[in-house]
Amino acid sequence: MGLGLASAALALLAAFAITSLVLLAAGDPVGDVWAQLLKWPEQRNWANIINNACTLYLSALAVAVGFRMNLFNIGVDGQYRVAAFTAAVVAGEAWLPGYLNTAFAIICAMAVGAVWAGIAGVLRASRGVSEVISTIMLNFIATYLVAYLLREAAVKEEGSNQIATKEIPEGSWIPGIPFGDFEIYGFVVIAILCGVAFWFVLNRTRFGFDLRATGQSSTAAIASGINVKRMTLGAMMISGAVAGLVGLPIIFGESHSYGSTFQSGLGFAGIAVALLGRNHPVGIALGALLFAYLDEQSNPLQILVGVSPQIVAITQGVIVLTVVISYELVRRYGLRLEQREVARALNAERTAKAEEVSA
Amino acid sequence: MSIPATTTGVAERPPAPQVRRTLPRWWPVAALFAILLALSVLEAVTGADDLLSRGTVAATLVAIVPIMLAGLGGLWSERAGVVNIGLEGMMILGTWGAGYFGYHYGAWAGVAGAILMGAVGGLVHAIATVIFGVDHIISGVAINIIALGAVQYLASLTFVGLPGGGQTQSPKIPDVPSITIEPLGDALGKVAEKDIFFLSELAAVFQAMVTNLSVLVVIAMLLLVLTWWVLWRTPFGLRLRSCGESPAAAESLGVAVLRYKFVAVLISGGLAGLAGGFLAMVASSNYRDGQTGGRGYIGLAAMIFGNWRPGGLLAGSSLFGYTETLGLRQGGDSVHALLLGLAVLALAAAFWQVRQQQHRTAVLTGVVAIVLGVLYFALDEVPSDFVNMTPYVATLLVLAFASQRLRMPAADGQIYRKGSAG
Amino acid sequence: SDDSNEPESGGDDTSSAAPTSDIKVGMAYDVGGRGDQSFNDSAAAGLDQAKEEGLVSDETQESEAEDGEAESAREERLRTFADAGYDPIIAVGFAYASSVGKVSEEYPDVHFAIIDDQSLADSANVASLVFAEEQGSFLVGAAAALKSKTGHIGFVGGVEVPLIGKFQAGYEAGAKAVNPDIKIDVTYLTQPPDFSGFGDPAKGKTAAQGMFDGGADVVYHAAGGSGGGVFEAASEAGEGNWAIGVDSDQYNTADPSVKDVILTSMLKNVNVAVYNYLKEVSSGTFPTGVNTYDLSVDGVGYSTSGGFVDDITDQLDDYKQQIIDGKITVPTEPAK
Amino acid sequence: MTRRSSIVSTAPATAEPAASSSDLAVRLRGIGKRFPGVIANDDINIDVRRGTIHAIVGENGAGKSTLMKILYGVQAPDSGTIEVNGSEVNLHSPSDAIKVGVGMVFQHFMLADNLTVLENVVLGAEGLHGIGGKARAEIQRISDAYGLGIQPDRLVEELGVGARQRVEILKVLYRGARIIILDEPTAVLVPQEVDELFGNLRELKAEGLSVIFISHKLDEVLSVADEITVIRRGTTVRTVTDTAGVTARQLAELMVGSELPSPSTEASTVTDQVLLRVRDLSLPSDDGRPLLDSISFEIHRGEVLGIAGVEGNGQAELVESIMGMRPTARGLVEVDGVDFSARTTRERREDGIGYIPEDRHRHGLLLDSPLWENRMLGHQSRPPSVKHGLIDKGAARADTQRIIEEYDVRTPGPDVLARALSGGNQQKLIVGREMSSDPTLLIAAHPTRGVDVGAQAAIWQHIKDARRRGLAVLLISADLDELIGLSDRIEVILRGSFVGTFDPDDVTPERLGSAMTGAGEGK
Ligand SMILES: Nc1ncnc2c1ncn2[C@@H]1O[C@H](COP(=O)(O)OP(=O)(O)OP(=O)(O)O)[C@@H](O)[C@H]1O
Ligand SMILES: Nc1ncnc2c1ncn2[C@@H]1O[C@H](COP(=O)(O)OP(=O)(O)OP(=O)(O)O)[C@@H](O)[C@H]1O
Ligand SMILES: [Mg+2]
Ligand SMILES: [Mg+2]
Repeated sequence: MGLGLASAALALLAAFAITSLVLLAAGDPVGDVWAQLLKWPEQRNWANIINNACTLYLSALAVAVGFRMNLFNIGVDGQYRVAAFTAAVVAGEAWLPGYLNTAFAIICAMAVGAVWAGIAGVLRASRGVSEVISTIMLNFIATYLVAYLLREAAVKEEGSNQIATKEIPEGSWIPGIPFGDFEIYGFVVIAILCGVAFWFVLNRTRFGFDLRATGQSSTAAIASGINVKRMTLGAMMISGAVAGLVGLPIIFGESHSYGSTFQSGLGFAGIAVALLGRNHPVGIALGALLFAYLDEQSNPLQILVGVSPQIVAITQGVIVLTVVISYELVRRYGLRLEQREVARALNAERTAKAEEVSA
Repeated sequence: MSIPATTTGVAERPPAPQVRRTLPRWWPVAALFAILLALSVLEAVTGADDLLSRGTVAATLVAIVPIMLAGLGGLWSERAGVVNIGLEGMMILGTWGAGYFGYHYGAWAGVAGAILMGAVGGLVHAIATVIFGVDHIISGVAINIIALGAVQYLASLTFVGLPGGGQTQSPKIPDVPSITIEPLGDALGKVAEKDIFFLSELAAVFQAMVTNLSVLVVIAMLLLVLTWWVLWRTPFGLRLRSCGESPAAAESLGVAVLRYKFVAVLISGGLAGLAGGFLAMVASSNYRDGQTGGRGYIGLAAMIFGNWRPGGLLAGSSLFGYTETLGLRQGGDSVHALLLGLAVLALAAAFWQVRQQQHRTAVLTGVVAIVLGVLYFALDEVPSDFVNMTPYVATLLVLAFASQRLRMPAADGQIYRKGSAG
Repeated sequence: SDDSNEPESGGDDTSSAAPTSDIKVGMAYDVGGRGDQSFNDSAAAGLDQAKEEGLVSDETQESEAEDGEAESAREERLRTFADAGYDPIIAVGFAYASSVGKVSEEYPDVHFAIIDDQSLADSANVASLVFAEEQGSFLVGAAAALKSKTGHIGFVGGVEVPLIGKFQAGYEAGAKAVNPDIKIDVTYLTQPPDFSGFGDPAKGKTAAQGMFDGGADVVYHAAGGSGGGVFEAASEAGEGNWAIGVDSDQYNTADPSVKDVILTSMLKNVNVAVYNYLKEVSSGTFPTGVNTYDLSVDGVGYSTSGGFVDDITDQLDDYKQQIIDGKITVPTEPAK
Repeated sequence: MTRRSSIVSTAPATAEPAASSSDLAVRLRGIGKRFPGVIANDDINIDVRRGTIHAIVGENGAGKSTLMKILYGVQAPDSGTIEVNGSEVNLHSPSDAIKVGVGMVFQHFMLADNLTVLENVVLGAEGLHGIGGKARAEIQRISDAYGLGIQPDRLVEELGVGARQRVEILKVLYRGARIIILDEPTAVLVPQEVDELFGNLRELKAEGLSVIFISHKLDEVLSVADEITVIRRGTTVRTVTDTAGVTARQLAELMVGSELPSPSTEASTVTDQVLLRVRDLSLPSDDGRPLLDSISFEIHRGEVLGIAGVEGNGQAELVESIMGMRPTARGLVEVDGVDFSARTTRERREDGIGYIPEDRHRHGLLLDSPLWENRMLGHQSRPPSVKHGLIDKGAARADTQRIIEEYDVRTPGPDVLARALSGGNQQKLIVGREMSSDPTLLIAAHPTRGVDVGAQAAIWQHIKDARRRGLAVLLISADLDELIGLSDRIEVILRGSFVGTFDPDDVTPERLGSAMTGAGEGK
């Protein structure tokens, strides 16, 4: 635990140093940049950070489900796109009243996400197609499919050049949670529940055990009676279902429709966050907050300091790398410590024996 | 991890004297001609005349190269056992390198700059995965993030204020030379215009190859051949591949596994960088933010599609480049025509599967064939979104039918630590 | 105004000339920002002109959007400007519509302008600067049809969004007005949320090549930075093939090697809109409501540089007058 | 050179120089090696004379492999010196070792499956004869000279274990090694192959090469070795120079450091109640040639049916088909009168089949999970570990502790990762796990492979005890003594069919061996 903290601290420090070096080399004002990045965020910014962390968290959770089973779901991007679009259309049509409508839309989104990911799952389970490749392809396909459907389903507001789905009736919005003078997405609660469920299912249920076992050794899993194909499909679909939630905080808490400027790229950010959080729900939460914090704090860099905010993308990537590297270094250091202790214990034993003999 | 000596298991089959049908060595050439013939027939039947025009072939060549070079990068690194999902990032670095060095020091400096920048990405990946033993996927993802941020940051530092430059683009880069063999091109052109079945199409294909062909395209193709030769015909290549198949065995025979992996990943980065450079210099004429458009991932897909082999990689990139080009050109018509071709192909596959006693798959394939056929006759033209989907759907379909024959290097993606032999 | 004042490319460095105004402008660009040789650049030119003429302070500040960013990022950008004392704040591009809507309510004393959107027409502190792209496109469509020998022309759209649909609709209407049987190829390079179609000359070139190979001899692009590829394709297609530029007079900005194929450009004078807006601001009134830039105010139009359309200007100007007079109503959405 | 007639022979401590060092191929002094938490080697002293076969024996985890890896430069020793041919050497990598003429065949094959034999052999030694025709000719020459029968252009994955073993030896010879280390080369070979191997070794010896040979099969060791060194807990306890004067039993006692219990032959417990009935079990392969061809047999309660066969003749497929791991298998599998043919692996396990897989790393364990989770593997649908789909960690740990105690698994506790256990201890855990659900049928594939004599006896005892309680056992083993000792009946499998039935009371390993290779006749 102590070593774990040490490795995290080491990583952040290294990322800090590397970023500073880059800034120095470029001749940008290092001090000003850090002053802006490390400035205590205002309440409004905190609200933004938590909101953005919420979507990142769900995305990373979706990725992590796959990772735990050795499945690399690169397709969260496409999955959340088709799912968010579905949710917006379903909720916008409002076939059901109030929160029933919300719940139904969420279920539809999860189902669509699951099915979309399930395509990759089926291909992997039945045809042995690498899910890395199939999900990348499905991302592109999702993009075009949703673009097409959006144009078909869109309503255009008078005078606007945006197109979006029909607005969701107000009774089906998910109300925000008061946060000082501001509000954060009510969906944060659902995200936290997802994290808890993730932990519980993986660590406390037989299904979770089967999933982890398959991830560790598919051959051992088969021999133990696990239907690996079904697990592959199942894990992929669960991952997709969680991915289906990613866009929903925005849909139900902010935009109330799906439009052409809907946030993209959350799936890829989720991969980084999942890796950063070591596929553990608490770690992922910290990672999501860190990424959201950096994004939020870097936004005004151009305006206030005159430095491209892209510098934090470098920082974020470097953090992912340094975290894993420092974890590895700390692990090796721990091993060496242990080794030295064994040696010492042995020597003590020997001298004790020698004394016994001479006595 | 120790490597169990036993051969039995679920995945591994016991030694069976395999009846390997040995195809003649020239089968790829024959296959190529068969495909060209099929496309000619399709042109004749459907009247979609852009399937094999000179323009299509020329644009396809340009579309193939970046994907192929990226895939070649993936091939080098994965053959040495290092998964390189960071190709996309290394390509991105390459686009900037081409833009910066190309603008300031000329076309060839741009090429060198692209390779160099890609290799820098490779260096980071090599340090992380080979020296520190970081998970390959993690490192690759991190590199993609870093590279994207880095070039956007670099662009804002280096291109803003230059004529035609800005946050998201470089000024125009000088061109690398192109080759045109005029008399031959003209002669072929005449044949191509005559509308003789198959012959005209063939002429168009060859005409595209001798007209205005960028030197970089030629270099890229040579790199493909060179890769094959180095990896499969030299001791260096054997050692490098052994690191991807069984690093423990390689180390037990005195191969400096980590060094080979390191070098392989560096080369991988350089090739990916060149792929990016090609995008900036040949496919277009300046660096642009977002120029790679996921081609690094697609290169990876093409490599897997190609069974981790140069020839297969070329086939995979061609499939991709071709369908992408069709979509952008007279997409609606061409892709519409392809539907018919696919329907016939699927039907044939279904019959073959029936003969192979695979009835369930046969039914599935048959349904696919019917759906495609119905679509062909129901639509006059394929809507643009679906046209754009074509390369991805095609890849997915082909993988679905061919992936069981794929075999990746046995130790691909595994972290190797020195002293793990035995 | 002071002619010795050099144009400023953003940044807050104190220029040699003393500021003649204390109006600090905040510019929030769309993806691509200053230097995209397209839409954002055009807006920047308007700002530069205003600065040059001392209408606004040299202390302007600029920032640009990122691809696929969160709504809150756009809002925060505007808030940062407002908090730092910039007023007015110009949002370049329709993507800012809802952010401007939200932030303008939070800062009722700060003035905003948004380009290409009029959904905030009722806001007390927002000016909407919109263009009749379809009208300008109508004219170049007519030009294309008049110049085409094959009766076959093309349109390359950058990203398939309604805004670009206006360009397409106008172009098609103009071409059909001249030649009802004309064949028009249409290709969009990408679909949202992939906005790379505005910055991928390689795709633009391939698409245009396809059209030229297929028999089209004039291709109009509304594809931002991808247009360079369209010009190259036209140039490679050889004598008698033309491309039509967009937004600014691209004959003046394109690479010299492709100048000769740029028949005309559809002018969308974002710079004029920005400049006019700032001029009014400097005179003490903050415009609000919808400011439409159409043919009647020369907010859109066509260019004549190169002299390639000299033989048809009469006909084009005739169409122009008919549109201004309301005799022709140009559709804003392409026919299905 | 003095011949001593007692096993109480020299321990080549530094005090007593065994032979003039010019006579020595290898001389190890005071070798020590620590791993985190383990002392693998501690003050090891060994002399290997030129032109001899020197065997090294010891319990699982005694440190034999580690020592050999040190001699081959894979791992660096923490202390001690190595002399090769009289001069001290510093080995930093296998290439250093190869340079001084040391070659090693590892306990686990070091072959790249997807490369050809030629490529595997020339790898790292391309400088000798290139990688093309000359190398091929040289391989052919060596293969012919030693009768290895190797085809250079086949993919290694197509080879059987015996052939792989020979490729490994060829790799060493190709490099011109004068000192050859063989780490448990016979574990996977049938008697005929072992004899062939020993023939090869004697030939090498005759040419003046030195062979270091590790094995758990002590009678093999006695038959082939000139000298034997026993290692216990990382230190050399004794070197026996007169192999005629020791018995396997005495060696075993040296290894474990105490008296061994004698394995008692037991009365048959076979009942007349059929427990497992297999009818016409067939398994097609991709190329049409059946992997299993209409196999039928029965096992009664209290009966052990042994299956003998050369590896790769369908044993693994038979086991996996009965376990339901082969979806394409056709035929009837009936347990206790209930048709199991349509059941999944999990259902078969739940309904009373215990399974000891032959490859524990691939099929038996989650190496990176703690032991208590490994206790659940294959039993995750049953108490005590899992109740109502939820994991009961406490119960799982408690039951793991029980197995640790009952089966003498040497581990600090149930929270240790499986990877940290030595092979023998991993095997004991698996046996304990599979016995703990009181199966009615146990399918045991090579239950004691690579396990030392002490642990072997314990595992046999557990199987015998269960048999007495009515357990039916399907036993697959390459160790013919084990088969004969444990089975009530032996079937020989050859190319996917049963080709002969033997009564263990009147069969010799040699007769079994010839039936297995198709040379002999079944009854
Ligand atoms: N790389 C390693 N890391 C940690 N511990 C190791 C490593 N290699 C061996 N050990 C430990 O060293 C000890 C000796 O192992 P070694 O493999 O040499 O035994 P062995 O005598 O060959 O046993 P076996 O008969 O099972 O092959 C064991 O306790 C093992 O756990
Ligand atoms: N990479 C490693 N990290 C930690 N321990 C290791 C490692 N590799 C091997 N070991 C140790 O080596 C020991 C045995 O390793 P080895 O692979 O030689 O034998 P095995 O296959 O487990 O057993 P056996 O040969 O008896 O069947 C294990 O106890 C384990 O602790
Ligand atoms: Mg060993
Ligand atoms: Mg061992």
